[in-house]
Amino acid sequence: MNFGFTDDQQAIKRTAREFLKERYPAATVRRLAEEERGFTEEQWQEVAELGWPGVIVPEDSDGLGLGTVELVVIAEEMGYALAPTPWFSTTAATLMLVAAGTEAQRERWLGALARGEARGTLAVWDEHAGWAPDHSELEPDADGKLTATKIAVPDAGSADFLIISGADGRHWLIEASDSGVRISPEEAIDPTRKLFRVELSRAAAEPLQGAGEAIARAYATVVTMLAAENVGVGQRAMEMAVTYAKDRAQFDRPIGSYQAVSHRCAQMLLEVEGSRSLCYWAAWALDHEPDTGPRAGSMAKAYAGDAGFRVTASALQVHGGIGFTYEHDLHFFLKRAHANAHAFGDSRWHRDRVADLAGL
Amino acid sequence: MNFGFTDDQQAIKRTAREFLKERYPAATVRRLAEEERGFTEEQWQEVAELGWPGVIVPEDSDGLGLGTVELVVIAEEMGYALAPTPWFSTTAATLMLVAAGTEAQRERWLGALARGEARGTLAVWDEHAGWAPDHSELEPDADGKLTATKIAVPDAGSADFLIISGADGRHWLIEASDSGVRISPEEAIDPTRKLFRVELSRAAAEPLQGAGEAIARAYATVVTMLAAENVGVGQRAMEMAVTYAKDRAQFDRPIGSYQAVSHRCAQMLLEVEGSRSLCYWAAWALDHEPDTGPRAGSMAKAYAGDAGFRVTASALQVHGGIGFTYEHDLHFFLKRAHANAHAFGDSRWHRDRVADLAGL
Amino acid sequence: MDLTLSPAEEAFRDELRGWLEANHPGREPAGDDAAFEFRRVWQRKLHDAGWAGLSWPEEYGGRGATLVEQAIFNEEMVRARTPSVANVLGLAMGGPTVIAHGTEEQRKRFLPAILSAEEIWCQGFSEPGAGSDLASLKTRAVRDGDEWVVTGQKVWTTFAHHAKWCMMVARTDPEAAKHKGLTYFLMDMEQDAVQVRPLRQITGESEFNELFIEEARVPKENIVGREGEGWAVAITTLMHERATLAFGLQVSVQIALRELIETAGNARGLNGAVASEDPVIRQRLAQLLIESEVLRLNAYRGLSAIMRGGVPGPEGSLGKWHWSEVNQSLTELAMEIAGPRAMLSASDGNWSYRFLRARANSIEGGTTEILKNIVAERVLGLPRMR
Amino acid sequence: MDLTLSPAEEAFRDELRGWLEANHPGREPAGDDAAFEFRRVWQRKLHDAGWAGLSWPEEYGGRGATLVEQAIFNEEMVRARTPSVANVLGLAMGGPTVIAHGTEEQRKRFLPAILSAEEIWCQGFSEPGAGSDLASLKTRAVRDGDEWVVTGQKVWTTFAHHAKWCMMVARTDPEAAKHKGLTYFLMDMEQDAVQVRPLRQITGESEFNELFIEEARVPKENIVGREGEGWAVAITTLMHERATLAFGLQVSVQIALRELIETAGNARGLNGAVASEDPVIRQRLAQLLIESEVLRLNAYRGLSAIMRGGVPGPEGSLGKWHWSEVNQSLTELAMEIAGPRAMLSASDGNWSYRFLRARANSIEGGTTEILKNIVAERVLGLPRMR
Repeated sequence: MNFGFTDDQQAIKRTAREFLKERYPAATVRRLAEEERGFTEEQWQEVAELGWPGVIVPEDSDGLGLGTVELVVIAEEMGYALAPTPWFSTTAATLMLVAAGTEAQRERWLGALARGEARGTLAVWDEHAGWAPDHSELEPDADGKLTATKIAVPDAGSADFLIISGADGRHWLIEASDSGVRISPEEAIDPTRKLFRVELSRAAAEPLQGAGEAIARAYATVVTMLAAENVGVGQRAMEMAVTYAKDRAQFDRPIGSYQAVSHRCAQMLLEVEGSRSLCYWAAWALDHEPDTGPRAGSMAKAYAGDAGFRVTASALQVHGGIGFTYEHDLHFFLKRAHANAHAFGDSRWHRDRVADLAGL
Repeated sequence: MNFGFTDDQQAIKRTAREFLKERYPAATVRRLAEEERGFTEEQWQEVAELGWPGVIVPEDSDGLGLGTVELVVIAEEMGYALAPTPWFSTTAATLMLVAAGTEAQRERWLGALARGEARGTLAVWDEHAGWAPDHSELEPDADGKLTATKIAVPDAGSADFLIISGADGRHWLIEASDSGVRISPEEAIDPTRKLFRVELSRAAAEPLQGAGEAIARAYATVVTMLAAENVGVGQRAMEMAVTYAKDRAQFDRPIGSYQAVSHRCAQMLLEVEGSRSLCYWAAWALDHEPDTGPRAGSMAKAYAGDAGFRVTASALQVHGGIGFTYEHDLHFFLKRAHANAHAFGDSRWHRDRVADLAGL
Repeated sequence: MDLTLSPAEEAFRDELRGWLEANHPGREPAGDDAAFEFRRVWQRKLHDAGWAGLSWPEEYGGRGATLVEQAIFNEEMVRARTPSVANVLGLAMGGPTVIAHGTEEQRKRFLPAILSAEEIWCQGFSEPGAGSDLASLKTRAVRDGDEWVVTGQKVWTTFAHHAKWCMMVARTDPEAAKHKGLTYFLMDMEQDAVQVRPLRQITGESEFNELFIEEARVPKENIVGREGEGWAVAITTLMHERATLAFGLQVSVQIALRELIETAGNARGLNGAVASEDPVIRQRLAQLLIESEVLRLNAYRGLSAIMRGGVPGPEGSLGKWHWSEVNQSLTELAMEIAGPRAMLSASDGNWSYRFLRARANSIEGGTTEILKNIVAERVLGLPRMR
Repeated sequence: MDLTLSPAEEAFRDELRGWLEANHPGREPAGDDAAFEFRRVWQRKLHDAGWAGLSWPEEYGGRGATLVEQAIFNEEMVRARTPSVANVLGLAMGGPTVIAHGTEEQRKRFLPAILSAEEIWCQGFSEPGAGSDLASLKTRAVRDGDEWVVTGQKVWTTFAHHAKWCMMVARTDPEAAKHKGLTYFLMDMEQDAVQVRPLRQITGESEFNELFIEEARVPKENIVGREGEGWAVAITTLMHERATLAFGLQVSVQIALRELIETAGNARGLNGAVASEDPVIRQRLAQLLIESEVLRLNAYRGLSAIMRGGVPGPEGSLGKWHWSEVNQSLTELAMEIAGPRAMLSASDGNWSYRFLRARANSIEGGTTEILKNIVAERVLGLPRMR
C-alpha cells in the first residue's frame, strides 16, 4: 500500500517534465496556440519517440503495454507544460480500440498508433443533442453508413481516423480520408487544443465490438486523463500565483503577506492536492480494481474539473490586471482548465454518475 | 420612490428597539430560554399594550389596521433582541384569519387577538409528510372532525386556537381547549421559540373560507416576517463579531486587523444588507403590489434564511472557542437563524417557488 | 417607505418609455470602430432629446433630474435593452468630478462636450506598479511656466484610443508624503507626447490601453482642485465610479439574466431535457434572480440614503463587489448550460466571451480585496489592516 | 504506486476483521459517565488483544505496526462502526510526545497506563487569552526545590474530568522571548490545586473543561524535553494531533456520510419524494462522497510521504482544515434533509446535535485561519503574515 510512484513511473515523470519544459516553453505554446493546426509533424515524432502514443498499446503491437497510472503521469505533465499536442485525442481513440476494437481494427491501427504513424480522435457530441457525453442520438443508415454532425472534436483536423459515438452506446470507426467526411476548424476558447466540426455524409463506418463495460472503462480513463491535465494546469497556475505573490508589492509589502492573498493560495493547494489524490487513485483503480475504476474516474473528473477552473481563476485574481492580459501566460491555463471541466461530461454530470455508481 | 420609513414607521422601530432592549436583556432571554413556556402573561400584556398583536387587525376590530411593512419593522427588532414571545406565532394565525377567516371566526377572534386577550398559532407539518410547508396530506373525517399529528408548532402550548393546514390548501380552526386536542412540548434547537407537538383525535374543526390567493399572500407575509427576524438576528450577530474583532487581540494586534477576520465581517454586512433590502421590498410589495408580493416574500425568505445562518456561523468563527460556549449569547442567535431558515419552507423550497413564479 | 412612483415620476417614465420606443437604435454593429461610432450617434440622440447627464444641473446642460428619475432612466434602459453610450466615463465620472471640484470656467469648457459625446473621456489613474495601491503612482508632472510637463506610464485606460481628455493623477511633489504630492490633471490626448498602445485582453479584444506619456503638456488651467490635492479629487471620481456605475451594473445584470433565462429555455440540457426545467439549474437561476434583485434594491436603497445624506458613501463599494460575484456566477452558469459548447468561442448569446470578460469584474474599478478592506474599515470601523 | 495490500497486510486485516466481528462492544450507552466507562472497557479489551498503540514500539507495549497497518486498523474500525476509545489524547498525542521527547524513565512510567486506559490524559495548552496565539500563554511555573509550582488557567481541556495526567505548557522564564521561556510539564490532575470546571457548550453538553490551577505541584522529573524548550515539544504534540487525528477524522466522516445516505434513503423530501432521489440532494451527497474520498486519499498519501520522509509535516494542517469544512457541509445537508425536523433537537440519527457540534470543528485543534497561515507560510513559502 504505497502512493509513491515506482522507479519506472518516476522516470517517466522526470522525462516528461524535462522534455516538455525544453520543447514547449511559453513562447512555443503561444505560437502554436495561434496556428490552426497547433503542432508540427516533427513535434509529433518527438513525442512518438518517447513511446507516449503507445503507452497503453500492448507490447505485441509495438506499444509499451503500460497502464493508466503511466497515462496520468504524462497527462499531468502535459497540463503543467500546457503542451499543444494531439497526444490526448489520439490516446482517447487508442483507448477505445484497445477496449472495443475488432480484431481487424486493432490489427490495422494499434501498431501504427504506437509507432506514431497514425493518429485518431474521439467524437462524441451530436450537434443537436443534450450535453451528456453519452447522449448521442446518432443511428446508422440501413446500409450502415453514417450521416451526422459532431462538434468540438479535438484534433480531428490532423487525425487519420475518428471513433464516432452513437445511440445506445454504439461506436464506429471512420477513416478521415473517406469522401463522406468533412472536417472544419471551430473557434475554441482554449487555443492550445484544436477543436473541429465533423460532418459525415453517408460515411463508411465500421462498428466497434466490445462490451459496454469495457467502453465505460475506456471513457473513465479518458476523463481521468483530463482530470490529470487539470492537476498539472492547477499546479502550474498555483506556482505562478505564489511566485507573483512573493514578488509583487503593494502598500510597501509583498501581496502574499496579506491573508486575502495567502489564504487564497492555501485554498489552491487544497484543491490541487485533492485533485491529484483522486486522479492517482482513479488511475490505479482503473488498472487494478475494475469495480471501483469508473466511480473513481468520475470523482476525479468532477473534482478536478471544478478545482482546475477555480484555481486558475483564483490565480488570475492574485495577478490582478496583468493576469487579464493576453500577454501574460496565465489565461492559457485558465482556458484549458475551463475546457477540460466541460469536456466529456461536466462536474454536474459526473457527480450524477458518482451518485448512481454509489447506489444512491 | 423612497426606501426610507415614514415617521410613524420610524416611531414604531424606535419604540421596539428601546422597549425590547429594556425588557429583554440577555439575562432575561437566557432565563426564558430555559423555561418550558418561554414567556409570562405580564410580558405578553406589555407587548399587547404596544398594540403589536393588532398591527394587521382592522381598526374596526380594535386593531391598528397597519400593514406588512410595520410587521417587518417589529419582526426585525424582535430578531435583534431575540425576544422570546409568542408574537410571531399569534400574528401568523391572525394573518390567516384576516386572509381567510369566516365572518364568524373573524368576529369571534380578531378583536380578542388585537387586544392581547387571545393567542393563536399556525400548524403546518404533518408528522409523516415531506418537508414542503404546503404538503399536508391531512383529510377530515366524514363528519368534518380532524385526526392527525402536527409537529414543530410554535407556541402551541399557550395558544387559544390553532390554524391547521390540510390537503389541497384547506385550513381549519381548532380551539386548543377541545377535548380532542393534545399538546406536548418538543425539544427545539432554538430554545427562544417554543415548539410543540399537536395530536388531534377527532377534534372539532371549523374550516376557513377565503381564496387560495389570499392564503398564499398570508403565507408570504409569514415567511417575510421570519426573514425580517433573520435580518435583526444577523445584524446583532454581526455587531457582536465586529465588537469582538476590535477588542480581542492575538499576536499583539486586534484580530479585526487581519483580513481573514475583517473580510469575513465585510461579507456579513453584504448578506445582512441584502436580506434587509429584500425584506423591506417584500413587505412593501405585499401591501402594494399583490402580483409581486409572493415572489418577493420567497426571495426574502430564501436569501435571509441562508444569510442568517451564514452570518451567525461566521460570527461564531470570529469569536473562536468562546463563541462555542453556552455562556456566550451568540449561540442563541445562531439557533434562531437556523430554525428560521427551516421554518415554513427552507431556502431550497423558496428558490423553487421563485423559479415557478418567475415563469421558469 | 413608498416604492411607488409619484405622478411626476410616472409622467417622466411614460415620456421616456415612449421616446425609447420611437427612437431605439437597434443592435450594435460588430467591430470596435463601428460599434463606437454607433454609440456616439446614440448618445448624441439621447442628448438632443435631453436624456444625457440627466442628474446634472440644468445650467451645465443637464436636466437637473432627481436621483429617482435617474433610477427610472436606468430601469427603462434595461427594459428597452438599449446599447451603451459612447462617453461612459465622461458622463459617470469626469462630469461629476468637474461639477464637484472644477472651476466655473472648467465646467463651461468641458461639460457640454461630454454630454454631446463630441469629446470622449478616459481615466489615467492606474500604473503598472500602482494598482490597488493607487497612491504609489510614479507618473511625474513638473511645472514649466504656465504648463505642467507630464512623464510616466498608465494602464487600464478604457476608451483611450477614442478619448480627447484623460482625467489623470500625477505626482507633482516627490518630497511630499505618498498621498500628499499628487495633482489631478485633465490632459489633452491629442498630442504626440501621449502614445496609446492597445492592451490585448484574454478575451482577444483590446478594450483597455496603456498610455506612454513622454513630456506631455497640460496647461495649468486644466488642474482640477488644487495642486497637491489630487488624491481627494481622485477619490471623488472613484466614488462616482462605484456609485453611479454600480447602478448601471445592476441594470446590466438584469439584462444578462433575462437573456440567460431565454437561453436556458431553448437549450437542451442534461440528458436532452430543457435546461431551465432541470432542478439543479433552476435552483441556480432562482438564486441569480434573487441576487440580482438584491443588487437592484441595494442600489435604490443607496439612492434613498443619498437623498437623505448627500454624497455617495463607501457603501457603494458593497455594490461593485457584489455585482462582480453575481456576474461571474451568472456567466459560469451560462457555460454550464452551454454544455460542450462551453468549449467553443462562438456560443449562442456570446456567453463564452462574457464568461472570460467577467473574470476582470473583480479586478477593474477596485479589486474585491480592496473593496472588502474599505467596507471593513470605513463602514464597519474595524482597525486598519496592517 | 501500489494501492493493494501485501500478503502480510492482508493477513493483518483479516485477523483484525475477525477479531472485531467477535468482539464488537455494541452501541455506546447514553450519559457521559456511562459512555466513558464503556469506552474505557472497550479500550482495555483492544489493548488486551494488542490493538492499542498499534504503531508504538513493542518495548513500550505497542505492536510496532507499520503506518499502513495503522491505516488498515482505522479503515476496519469504520467498517465495523466501533465506538471511540477512552484515552484518545493519550494514545494520539501524549504517548507519541513522550516517545519522541521523553526520558526512558518517563516512557516506562507513562506509556503502559496510557495503553490500558488506566490513566487518562488531557491537554492543557489553550488559555482564555491565548487561543490561536498559543505562545502568549500566561500560566506560570516557579521552581521550588525538586518541584515546580504552577499557577494559571487553561481552557478547552477535553476529558479533564476523567484525566490523571495533563500535558501542559507553562511559562518558566518570564524574561525570555515569547516562545523561549516555556516548559512542557506532565501535571498530576489528582491534586486539590487543580480545579476542573466543566464548560457548557452550545450543544448543551460539557465535553470541554476549564482548569483553574492554583500552586499545583509538578515534580521536576515530569518535565518533557528540557526546561525552556517546551514550545518545540508542544509543536510535536500538535503535529501528532493534526496528523494522527486527521486520519481518524476522515474515518469518522466516512461513517457519518454512510449514515446520512441511509437517512436520506428513508426520509421523505421535498413534495414527499425520497430525499436521496432528489437531484439537488443527490448532487450534494455526491460532492460529499468525493470530498470524503479526498480526505481518505490525502491521509494515505500523507502516510506514504511519512514512510519516505519520516515525521508528519505541515501538510497535516490541510487535512484538519478540509475535514472541518466537509463535516460542516455534511451536517448542514443533514439538516436540509431533515426538513422541518431541523428545528427539533431530537432528530433521527442525532443530526441536530452533530450539526451544532460541527461549528467547533473549524476552531478546535487549530482554527482554520491559523491552519491556512501555516499552509501558506510553511508549505507554499509565502511571506509571513504581518
